[in-house]
Amino acid sequence: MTHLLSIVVAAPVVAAAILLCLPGSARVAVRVVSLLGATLSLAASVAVAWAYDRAAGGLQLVEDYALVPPLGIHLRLAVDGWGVPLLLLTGIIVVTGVLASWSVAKRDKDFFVLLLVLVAGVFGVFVSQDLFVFFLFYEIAVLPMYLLIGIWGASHEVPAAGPFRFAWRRFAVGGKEYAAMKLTLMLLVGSAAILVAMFLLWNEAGARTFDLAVLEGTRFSLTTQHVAFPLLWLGFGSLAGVFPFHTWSPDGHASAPTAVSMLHAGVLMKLGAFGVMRVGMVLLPDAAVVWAPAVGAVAVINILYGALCAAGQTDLKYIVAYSSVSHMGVVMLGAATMTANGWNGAVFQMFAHGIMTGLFFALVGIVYERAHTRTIARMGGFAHPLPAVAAFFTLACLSSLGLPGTAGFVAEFLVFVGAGQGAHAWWVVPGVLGAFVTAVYVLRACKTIFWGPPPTGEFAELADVRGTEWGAPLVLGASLVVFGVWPRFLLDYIDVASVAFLSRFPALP
Amino acid sequence: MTTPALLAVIAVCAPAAAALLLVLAPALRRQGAPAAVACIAASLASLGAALALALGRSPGEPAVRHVVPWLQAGSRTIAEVGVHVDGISAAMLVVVTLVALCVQVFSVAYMRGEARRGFGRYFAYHALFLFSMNLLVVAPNLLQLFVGWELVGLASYLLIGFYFAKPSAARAAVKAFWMTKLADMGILVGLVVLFVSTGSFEWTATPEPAVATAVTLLLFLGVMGKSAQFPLHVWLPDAMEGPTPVSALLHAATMVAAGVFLVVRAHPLFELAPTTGDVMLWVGAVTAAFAAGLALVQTDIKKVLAYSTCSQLGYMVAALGAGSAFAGFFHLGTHACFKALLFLAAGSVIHAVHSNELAEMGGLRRRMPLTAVAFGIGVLSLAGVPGLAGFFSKDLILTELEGRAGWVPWALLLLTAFATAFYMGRVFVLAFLGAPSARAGHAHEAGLAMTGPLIVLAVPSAVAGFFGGGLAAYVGASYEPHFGLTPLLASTLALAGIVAAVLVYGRGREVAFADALRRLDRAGAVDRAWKLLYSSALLWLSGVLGWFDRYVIDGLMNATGFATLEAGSAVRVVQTGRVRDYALAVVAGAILLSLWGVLS
Amino acid sequence: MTLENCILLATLLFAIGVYGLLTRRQAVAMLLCVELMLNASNLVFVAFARHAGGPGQILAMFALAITVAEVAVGLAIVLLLYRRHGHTAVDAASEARE
Amino acid sequence: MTVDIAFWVAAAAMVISALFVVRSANLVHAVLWLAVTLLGTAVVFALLDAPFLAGVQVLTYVGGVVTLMVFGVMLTQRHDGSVASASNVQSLRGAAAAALLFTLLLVALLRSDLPSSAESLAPDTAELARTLLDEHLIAFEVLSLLLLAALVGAVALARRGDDERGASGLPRARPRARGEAE
Repeated sequence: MTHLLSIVVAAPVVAAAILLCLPGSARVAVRVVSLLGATLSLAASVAVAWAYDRAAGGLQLVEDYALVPPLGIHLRLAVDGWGVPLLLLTGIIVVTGVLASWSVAKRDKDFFVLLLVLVAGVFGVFVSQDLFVFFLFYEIAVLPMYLLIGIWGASHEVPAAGPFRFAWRRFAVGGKEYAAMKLTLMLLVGSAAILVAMFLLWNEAGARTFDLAVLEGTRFSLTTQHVAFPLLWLGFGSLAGVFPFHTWSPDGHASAPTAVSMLHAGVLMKLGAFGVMRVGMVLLPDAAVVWAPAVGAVAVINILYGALCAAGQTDLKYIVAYSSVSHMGVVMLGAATMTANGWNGAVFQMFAHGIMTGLFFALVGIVYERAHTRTIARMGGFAHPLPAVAAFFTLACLSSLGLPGTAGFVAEFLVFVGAGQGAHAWWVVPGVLGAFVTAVYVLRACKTIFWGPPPTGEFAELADVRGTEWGAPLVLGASLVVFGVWPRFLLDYIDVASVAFLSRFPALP
Repeated sequence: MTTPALLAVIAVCAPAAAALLLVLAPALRRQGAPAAVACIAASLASLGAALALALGRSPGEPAVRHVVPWLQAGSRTIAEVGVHVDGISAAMLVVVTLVALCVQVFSVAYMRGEARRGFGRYFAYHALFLFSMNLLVVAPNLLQLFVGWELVGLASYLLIGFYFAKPSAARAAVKAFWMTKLADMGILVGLVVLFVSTGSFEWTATPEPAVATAVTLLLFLGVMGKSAQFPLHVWLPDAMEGPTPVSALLHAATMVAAGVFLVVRAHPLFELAPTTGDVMLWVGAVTAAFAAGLALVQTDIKKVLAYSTCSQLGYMVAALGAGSAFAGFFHLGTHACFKALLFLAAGSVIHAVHSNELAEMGGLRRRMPLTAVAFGIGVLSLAGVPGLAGFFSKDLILTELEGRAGWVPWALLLLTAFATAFYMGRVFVLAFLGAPSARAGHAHEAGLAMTGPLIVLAVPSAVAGFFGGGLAAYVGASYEPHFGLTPLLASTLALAGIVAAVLVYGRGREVAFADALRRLDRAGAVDRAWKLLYSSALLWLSGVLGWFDRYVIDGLMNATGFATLEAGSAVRVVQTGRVRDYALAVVAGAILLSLWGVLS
Repeated sequence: MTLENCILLATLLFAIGVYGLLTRRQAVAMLLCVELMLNASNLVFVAFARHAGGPGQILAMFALAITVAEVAVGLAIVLLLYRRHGHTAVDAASEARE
Repeated sequence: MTVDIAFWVAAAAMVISALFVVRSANLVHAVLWLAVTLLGTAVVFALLDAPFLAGVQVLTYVGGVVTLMVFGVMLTQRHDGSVASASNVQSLRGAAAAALLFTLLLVALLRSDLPSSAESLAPDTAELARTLLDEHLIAFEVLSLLLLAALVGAVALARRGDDERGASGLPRARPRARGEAE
């Protein structure tokens, strides 16, 4: 029995605990400890990937600690084929996120403590095999976000308009507190739905256990499945940005500080999709098959709607945030196909989009720190002073629009193939159309920001990437290319789980 | 791995290594010169490998294949990557690497004025392009071709936008990417359809006829984008914002011909779909005629060549539509040589006079005799003057079209042949004959780095046509030049076109219908239509949806929050804050509960 | 000493407690009345445990412990109230509103 | 028979003392009357075969709670010794509510078919201890947490006013709530 998974989850917690003991004035020590904790998690994740036997599949590296025996709650850690790439993703994003937050000035110790706690929650979700603990970690991952955005975020004006402008009387729409509150509330409403569904399953399984393996062994009644699945879909889906519960994402991501945006769009949204697939679809196969058309149709809306909304934005962070909504639609589309290729593509897209959007937000952070604006119309010619930023931004754009050779292509292509093989082949067309609209808005943004005559005036003396800022672009950019050129490394992990889970769907190929 | 496979791998990987080196070693790249050395060395290696590969093959030899699984999940292989060497890919590889090497050597001189950083960046892009193009050429299946296809698109985007400080260049780069990406959606969907119906992306896949029609139509959509077919051609003239050598390599000789190459490659599939063939025939013919018409009135030398490229690609597509893959492929090869030659010669001129405008040139034949001769060979070859390369391939196409679709495409292309000769004659007259303009007076021939490639390319542009039979045997087709009515008509028209151009423009006149064409060009109806679609449909929709999301969807969420807060305020009245009231409420609750218990 | 008698006694005590709770003004007095009511409920628990079995005594024990906690916090609040207002008449205090 | 007599005596004492608790004007007296009621309860517990609970009742209630109450009363009485008089303004409403509740419960009691067992079903102390620490362990632990929280809370609340008091130890004329300042 190894303790690798414990290390993955505990390293950020321990680092956070050490941080609490450090004086707030020890600025370098705070950062170094955070970085060490994050790096240890990443290293352990890599070790997990190394130790996981891809041929055997199933749950591996199991650790089991009884938490509350009377209720059958165990801290049961194990990793399956889907978990490995997501652990790697989280590790990569965390390390680069810490590096990208090097310049946080305000209450930096608290910032890093919350960041690490959040990360521990994310890791926990991916490795817990007990639904209750899964949910517990899920909440741990969601809640620090409120403080992180509320304290360290940025506000902006949203003029009152539209049929619901009376609501502006009550709260300052666009403010960071507003964004934090909206994000937290919407996700908590989702959590409530999840909780209901969870206890429904617990009750019907009757084994007084939340163990996912046991629940998987239970064939729930159709009624239960049909009640629980939509609850789980919308509950987890609200975190995955499923239309129309995506509106926390643009405001939240736009308000959040760089590392938080990276983590949230890069990793937390994946928790939602992972939950829909791992808990919703795998535990409730009969309902999943019936609901798949709805899931897929909404995913298609997500893809096109998100992409079109992104094309209409003027704020750089909003563009990236809406692109996340669009790309998470690809994940959900892959999930809805109920095919091995589609599911592989969905999980691969979680990874690819996580890295890609992490890179985007890191670069936006770098640009914002220098130019103090995120309005793309005010920028122009930034490739002259910021060639490295321009290069990496272009790379992220290319992955975003699914250029072969980047991870984004592999993911989208697998999803499209899966959709073609699935019951609703027409999903391919809007999916591909979404990729085109993505090309339109990312390249336009890229052109507006970076191309054109050299900037003058306030932007003339911008400094290129330096010091620890190199961390995020280098690591994330390299990951995009490496996994795009060599997708097999991840696909082998993902596939073994997809195939095993799909075997629970007897009526399907 | 067999020797041919190894050679092909070298041809692909040498530029890849150069590109990787230049990306990973920014210090090297920023110095400029080492980047050019690395890039050209890689191209030399590629050319060497390609030549060894092509010469080492005897005609009719079976294809050599070496693949490794790429997109593999568990035990299921979705797609492989590797090399597929047969006559077509070997010949194409030679053409691509030869032109690329010439263009790169030419670029060393042409781009000398560039800052070091830019110089290095330029050659890094070139290495990336050559890698992508070779990857595309040796693709063992449709998916790898698509990968290369998209990557050459990327290289094209980067190279068109090379002068990114110029807003027009930036716009042109993005436009090129968008237009080709729009078309590539067809390929992507086609790939999915093909895979779903046959389970592979192989060249030999044989789906049912209906599926084959769908797949080929979708693939052809992509071809229309990449090979600039009407109405998706609008990006190509704009792409001339890139450096001239780039236009020669990507937007004349190789990249834009990738669409034609795709159809040649996937010929077995296209043979299953006669409907697609008809569509291609018409699209090709219309493109050829339309672009030739617009080429007549361009004042920018590169724009003339760009529309000419469009037009010639139309020839190739029409040939493919007529079912003659070899005719298309043959014209692809000859066109690559003479169009690259024309562009490089034009580049040489532009380098000398610092302008693209034909009006700024004139009388250059004295100051730049070598360039004039090279350009002249290109003009004659393109016009299809008997004996030169263009003559053979163009006549083959026209012969293939005889009797097709009521002779209309044939007639259109014949007319285009005349127009081609006429507009190329016009360019030659305006640039090289007559009296020199103010700028042209100081022009002079550049060094060997620029003239060398011109000489190298002029040779095949002149004589390649005589190897048509050999090429046909090499790729496993049959070709026998015959001299019937069509070649006679075509060569007569070609000569007539040139003579007419000399007669008209040599005397400083203008043809009567030029005004009409110029108006058509200015109106840019197709371009306008796309712009309208972009700004009025896409941007409008995105603006509306953005508003809708912010104020309706999100507004609903805000309204929910608002309602909750208001309800809270309303209910708050009962909270008096006095303990006794709360106690009374508790007791009242207890009474109600027990009442319920008693009554039930 | 039947179950009925015990419950009757408990009910009576509870009603007296309710009466006191609603009539007394000082916070401490109200606490005393709450004690009375809790005590009455404990009586019911124990009586049921005697006559019908079940975990009545355990519940009574828990109730006892909770009562102690309640008294501690309650008295602390009373003390605070006194320091703020100089008296412990609850009607005058309405801070719970905000 | 003896048991019955003991019960009725205890019951009568409890009711009477309870009435004094709610009616007595002097708070100290009221607390002492409460002690009598609680002691009566202890007796009834003992009669109901719950000797352990009877002991606990005496120890915690009579010994602990009542003492605490006395302290509380003494700490909050005015220094001049006068007693804040209990107002009977709302006694009618209180009496009505109490009577209504009592009647309802009485009706419920009369209509119920209550079990009655001749021999005791109450657990002995050993059994009680085992159930408490086995079956109800979580509740027990949670309860201990609650007690801790109450302890901390009580200390925090009681100390809160310290810094607001004037030098004399008497409350200021118009004390300001700390919460308002923040």
